[in-house]
Amino acid sequence: MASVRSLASVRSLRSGGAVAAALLAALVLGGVLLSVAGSDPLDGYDALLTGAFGSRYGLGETLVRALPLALIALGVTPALRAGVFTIGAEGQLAVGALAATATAVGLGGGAPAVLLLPTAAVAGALAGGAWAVLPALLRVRARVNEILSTLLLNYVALALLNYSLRTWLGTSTGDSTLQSDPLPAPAMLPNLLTGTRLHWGVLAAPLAAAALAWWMRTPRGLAYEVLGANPALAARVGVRRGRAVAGAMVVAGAAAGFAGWLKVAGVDGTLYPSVSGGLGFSGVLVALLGGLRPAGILVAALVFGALSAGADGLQIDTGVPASLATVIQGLLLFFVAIGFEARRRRRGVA
Amino acid sequence: MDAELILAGAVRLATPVALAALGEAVVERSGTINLGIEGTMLAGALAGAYGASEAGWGAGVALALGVGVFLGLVTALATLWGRANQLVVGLSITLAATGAATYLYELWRPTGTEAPNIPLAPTVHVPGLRDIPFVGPALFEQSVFSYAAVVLAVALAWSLRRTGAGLALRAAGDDPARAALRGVPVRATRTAALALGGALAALGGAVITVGYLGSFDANVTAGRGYVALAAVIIGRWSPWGALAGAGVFALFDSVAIQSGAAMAVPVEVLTALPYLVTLAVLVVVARGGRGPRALGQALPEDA
Amino acid sequence: ACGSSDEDGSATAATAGGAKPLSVALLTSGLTNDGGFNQWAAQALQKLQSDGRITLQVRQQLSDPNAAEPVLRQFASRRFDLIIGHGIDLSASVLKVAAQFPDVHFATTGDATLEPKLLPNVEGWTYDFGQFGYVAGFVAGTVKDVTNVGIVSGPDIPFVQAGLKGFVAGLASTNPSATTASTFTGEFYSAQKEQEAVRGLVAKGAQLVAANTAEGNGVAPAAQQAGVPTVGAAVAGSAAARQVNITSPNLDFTSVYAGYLDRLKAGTFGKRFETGTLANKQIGIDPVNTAASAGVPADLQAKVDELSAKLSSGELKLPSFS
Amino acid sequence: MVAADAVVKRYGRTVALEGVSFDVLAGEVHAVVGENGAGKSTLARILAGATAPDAGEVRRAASVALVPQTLSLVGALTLAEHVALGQGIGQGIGRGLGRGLGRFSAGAARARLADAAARLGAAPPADVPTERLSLPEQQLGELGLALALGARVLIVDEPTSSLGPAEVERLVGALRAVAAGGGAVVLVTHRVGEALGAADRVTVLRGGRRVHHGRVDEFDADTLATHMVGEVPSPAEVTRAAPGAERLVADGVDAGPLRGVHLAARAGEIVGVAGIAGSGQHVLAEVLAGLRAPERGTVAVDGVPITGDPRAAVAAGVAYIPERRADGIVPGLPGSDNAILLATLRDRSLRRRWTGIRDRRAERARARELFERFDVRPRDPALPAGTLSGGNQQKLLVGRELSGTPGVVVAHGPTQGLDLRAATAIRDDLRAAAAGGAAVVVLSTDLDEILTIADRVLVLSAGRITDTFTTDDRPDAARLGRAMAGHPTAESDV
Ligand SMILES: Nc1ncnc2c1ncn2[C@@H]1O[C@H](COP(=O)(O)OP(=O)(O)OP(=O)(O)O)[C@@H](O)[C@H]1O
Ligand SMILES: Nc1ncnc2c1ncn2[C@@H]1O[C@H](COP(=O)(O)OP(=O)(O)OP(=O)(O)O)[C@@H](O)[C@H]1O
Ligand SMILES: [Mg+2]
Ligand SMILES: [Mg+2]
Repeated sequence: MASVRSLASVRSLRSGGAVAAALLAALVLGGVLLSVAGSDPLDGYDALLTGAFGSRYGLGETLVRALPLALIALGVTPALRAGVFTIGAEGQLAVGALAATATAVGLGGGAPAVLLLPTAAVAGALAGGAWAVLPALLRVRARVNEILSTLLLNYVALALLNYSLRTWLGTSTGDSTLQSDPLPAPAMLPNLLTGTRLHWGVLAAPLAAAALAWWMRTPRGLAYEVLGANPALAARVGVRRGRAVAGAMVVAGAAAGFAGWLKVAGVDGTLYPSVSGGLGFSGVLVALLGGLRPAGILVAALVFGALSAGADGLQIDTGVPASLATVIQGLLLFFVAIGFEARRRRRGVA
Repeated sequence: MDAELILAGAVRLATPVALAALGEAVVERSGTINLGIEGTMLAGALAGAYGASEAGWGAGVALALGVGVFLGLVTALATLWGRANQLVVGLSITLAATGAATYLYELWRPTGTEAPNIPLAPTVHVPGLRDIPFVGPALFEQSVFSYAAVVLAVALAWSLRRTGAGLALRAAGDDPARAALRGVPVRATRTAALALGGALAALGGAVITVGYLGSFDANVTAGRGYVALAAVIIGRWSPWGALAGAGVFALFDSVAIQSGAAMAVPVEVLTALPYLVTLAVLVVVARGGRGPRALGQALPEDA
Repeated sequence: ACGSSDEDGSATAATAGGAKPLSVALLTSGLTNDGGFNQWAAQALQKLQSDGRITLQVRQQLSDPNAAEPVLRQFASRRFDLIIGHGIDLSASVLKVAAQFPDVHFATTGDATLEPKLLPNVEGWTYDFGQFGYVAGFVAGTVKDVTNVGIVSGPDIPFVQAGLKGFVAGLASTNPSATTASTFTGEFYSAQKEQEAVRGLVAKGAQLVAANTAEGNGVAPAAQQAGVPTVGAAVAGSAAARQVNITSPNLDFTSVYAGYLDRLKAGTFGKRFETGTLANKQIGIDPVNTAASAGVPADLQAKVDELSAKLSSGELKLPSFS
Repeated sequence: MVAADAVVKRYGRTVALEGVSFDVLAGEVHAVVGENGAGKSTLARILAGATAPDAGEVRRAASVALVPQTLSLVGALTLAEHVALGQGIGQGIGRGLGRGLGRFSAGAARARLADAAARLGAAPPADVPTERLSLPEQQLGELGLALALGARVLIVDEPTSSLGPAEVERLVGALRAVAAGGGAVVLVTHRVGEALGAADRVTVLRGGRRVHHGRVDEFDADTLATHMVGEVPSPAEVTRAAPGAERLVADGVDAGPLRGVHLAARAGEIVGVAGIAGSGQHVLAEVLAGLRAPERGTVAVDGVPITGDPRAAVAAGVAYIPERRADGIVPGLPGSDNAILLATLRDRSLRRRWTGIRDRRAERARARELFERFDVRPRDPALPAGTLSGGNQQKLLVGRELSGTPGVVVAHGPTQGLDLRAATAIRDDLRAAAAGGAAVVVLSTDLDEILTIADRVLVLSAGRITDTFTTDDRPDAARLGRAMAGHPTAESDV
């Protein structure tokens, strides 16, 4: 699995005929499923689009769901470019959310927002980054495959989250299901668009994208690219492989942990055991579909966010079961993956 | 805690994962990573349940194998002919298959109907030997699928070393461009591997429903496909290693279940332990050995 | 505007069957064909729908608040007449969304801690976990020659513990000398782990296995293979359960939902908390299957009926198990 | 036995072959020569059927096997397994599948290999994964495999570029044996002497056209060279300063096969390290470049230790030209990024002042300059480095390493695969680096190269320095060859 070079082969996300064709194929297949389920495919897709963009609420929902995906994807990009396939975002987001919640709840409602917001954010990022330190060390010092170590630690993180919610961080209101106390109001990110869940934290995505764009244009960005493609050469030109790999992994972890804080302080308001809920894995997909480039990643995150928000609309307007919406999401992803590749090859990028 | 019980339970818990891992080992030896095995297992679990309830456990197994081959071929079509990213395609297959399994089960058994009657595949009892202390029940009183997994491991290990197909497979996974220069039909080889891998993953799923449970719900696989992926790596891409890797996880699961409330540690520690121990195992085995060189890479243009 | 004569009129009309049916959304944490908790709710509502009293939309597998909250919000923004979050893992989400939509009506289930958190537009429901477990334990204690009972539970959380304590008390009431062995699988849905847990309990001498909280579908098949009967397994959940399960308490939501509809019509919906018990017939007991085991006494159905009557009438009072 | 008729091959705007006709007859060795990028490898691939021509026709009267410039052995398989692999497939899908599922006979495969080896006169190990074989073993293995699989025509693309004299001789002998046995050989090479010594006929390519062809006796070395590259440049006159202080010192190095190696190179001096394949050159080169930590011993540049510390080595101005070109470039990145990688990472003048962003214009300008100076063709720094011909990749790599003012140069086979003009140019560059005060170490299996360039020659044999010769007592090639093979002449001072 040493090679993730092929990953970079999925390039940018500008529109193209192949992508359109892929979308069409997915839509036709999904349409067949919709009619089998007894609803008009056109109504179904209308509902999907309306759910994602048709209302202020839908738009806010699309953006709010794209946000953690974008952050995770942007954060993991340097690692993927360096050929380090870390898929620990799921667990890193969980511990980030855990640390952020513990900080916010621990400081309590008496503290002002100017204190609560940054401390919780930093706690989340630090915890996410810290969760990446062990796999980073193992990879650098003991050559332990990072795909596996990060994957395994995801499960450990979830166990830790469950344990914390069952014990020291559990709600004091006596709820039977696992959850924390609600975050104090000043620890919550203010709403950006009334009538939606969109909050000010959404600005983190374009900022992070800009930071990534800058980084990729620095010599360091090139060094990581060389590291991913030819580690021997990277060593030769003085790139400190261990540091670069560990650094990238920790940055990816910090981004995921930060996304965990955004999730709790922006949307959930309470820490649940399901806080990551597959976001970590989807985030890596978003990075790949975005071609490991900032703009592509933002677009891919929006596509994912829209699909997820739209699926709700699809269910509610047409009565199509949630499971079918999942199938259609899978089909879209499948065909989009093929479409991007076809387009890339037509443009003759090596 | 009862060692005999834990061992026998570990074999049962390991069997579905082991079958999926055997298939995935072959797939990865040919140079592809298939993240779709989680979804394929669930599809196999449903297909197995459906076939078995309609026409007996054999039909269930056959139907599951068919579904697995189909999903394997779809993956091959997208990644080898469409050259789409393997990881994205795999996860999309898992997503779609998970949704489809839930949806189809609901069509089959709408709310308010009773659960289907799913006949179980037989358990093999070897009289006499099963009474051997500790290992008796683990080795000589298991579902036919457990024995099938061992037979498969033997067959796959032998084929990989000793048949032309095995050579072609290893060549395709190690260096597809050069393998193509040497006349290996790389795409066809990888496609065949994916079809076999899909079949075995689906079989692993069917084992859960048709081998043990006699029922289906959308959570029966519960992430076992990902455990199979881990087992392949722990097993250093060898069929025997895949069995062993599956066994490691199953053993801890079994210990956790059997110790139940008896242990003084929080349940989460038991949940996390197999993963931590696997990590420790990885640290020990990380040095030496290597995976297929071309694993996960896109097919070169001239192969 | 509540209680104006107009509305009274329409309520009367509705009872007569002439009014527009109410729109109801049901969100469940599991699948509604699970043979248990979720299926019972869906079936009760489907009955109301076929009676023409409501139109129903169902959303399943929403135990994750991340998934549930947007769905709740969408139903609320579309002004559904009643939105039911069915399952303890949905209650926090319901309360949160309900606070943002004060003019939409919600209902949810939970445990006793739910009551003080209810809002003017939210009603809550729970059931007597201890009584539920007690009935199952009582039945287990009547089976002849059973000295050791195994109990399989899901996650180790308070309401599951309450059911477990109820079970032990019920068992002691009919078989004081019986011992118990208990295992938690740690998850609600993990059939294969339940199976292994059953095998372990049987290997350690359990002659009967109880499925605490009636969730998983792994208990009955394993018990069947091991040759022991079960109590409390969801009978609709697997074919094996129909054969080896002696009986199981169940939940009947018909009167719960009828109550919601009545209060909505009457404009009195809100902030009400109800507990399902045998007395209000929201807890029921499956018919006894005497074929499940040779040790089932022939008169078990009569004994169960008698217990049910005593608990319903209050003649038998149980301590609090939570 | 194989003939091509007016074949054309284009890669984008590059025309690799422009109407080339070619034929090879039974019993002959046919050399194909030409400068880097002339189209030799492309012709070889087209003859073998590995690449389809855009126009023109290829006729094959016998089974053809290609031994490509970058070898085609699958590292994980043994030679015997390669034989089985070749037999199991390539015989039609149906039969191939039948055989594929059956057990293959390792014994039979070994026997065929042994038979081929007898015809070649060399027997590389048949049961070791080929990635563990040395380069010459792999090269012979490829030939043996081709024969074992029944090929009558062998097309070998630059098989000798990294071999020592003894190995070249053995390989040429093997090729002649194949031709003598009724087969045919197409030998792609840069070495004029080799082409004239081994071949019956020669075809010269230049810029994708056949500029000359005929029997070897129509040529002498000079005319052939002129046909290949036009006027052969004579080595530039470089004023050499007398060697200065010791700049690179390796002391008591034990590493892998190396035992107690002591090597010191002075400013302005070119030290040659001659050794046959397997003598430990590769490890030595890596140790000298700070890339590999020796088990014992130290390496220092100007007294600053760089032992096993690539960063310190870069900082100390160590330039490194690795043996395998693939270790030195990133094929997917543009030539420009590859060409000025070191500068991009280290030189602040290539960054924007405040943002630290790379200044693409400055970079491109510098890359173009380097392409010009080191004659990298085509002159398009935007092309991915992987699409350049082998020789031009080498020029790119050498150019990058020498374009600064290195204090130490470690060059392992720096001119392998290069045409005369380019090889001469690179030797000039190495001399210029020395004249600029660098200590230069050239490691090579190519005796001619060592003797042409080095002021002082060390012989590495089985991990030890067994012999040293200074400029004053320039040895004859025979004596040096014996020393490399492990038989130093008795009177030489060790
Ligand atoms: N796959 C390819 N894509 C683009 N251009 C190519 C490709 N292969 C070869 N070329 C170009 O075709 C031309 C001929 O290349 P070829 O490899 O045949 O040269 P060569 O004579 O073998 O040179 P060398 O001696 O350096 O190996 C070169 O300009 C090269 O850049
Ligand atoms: N770390 C090591 N320990 C033991 N032996 C080693 C080690 N590294 C290399 N060798 C062996 O030492 C021998 C010389 O290796 P090296 O690659 O340096 O030789 P070389 O002269 O460059 O030959 P070639 O041209 O074949 O690469 C080889 O047989 C190699 O397998
Ligand atoms: Mg060439
Ligand atoms: Mg070497």
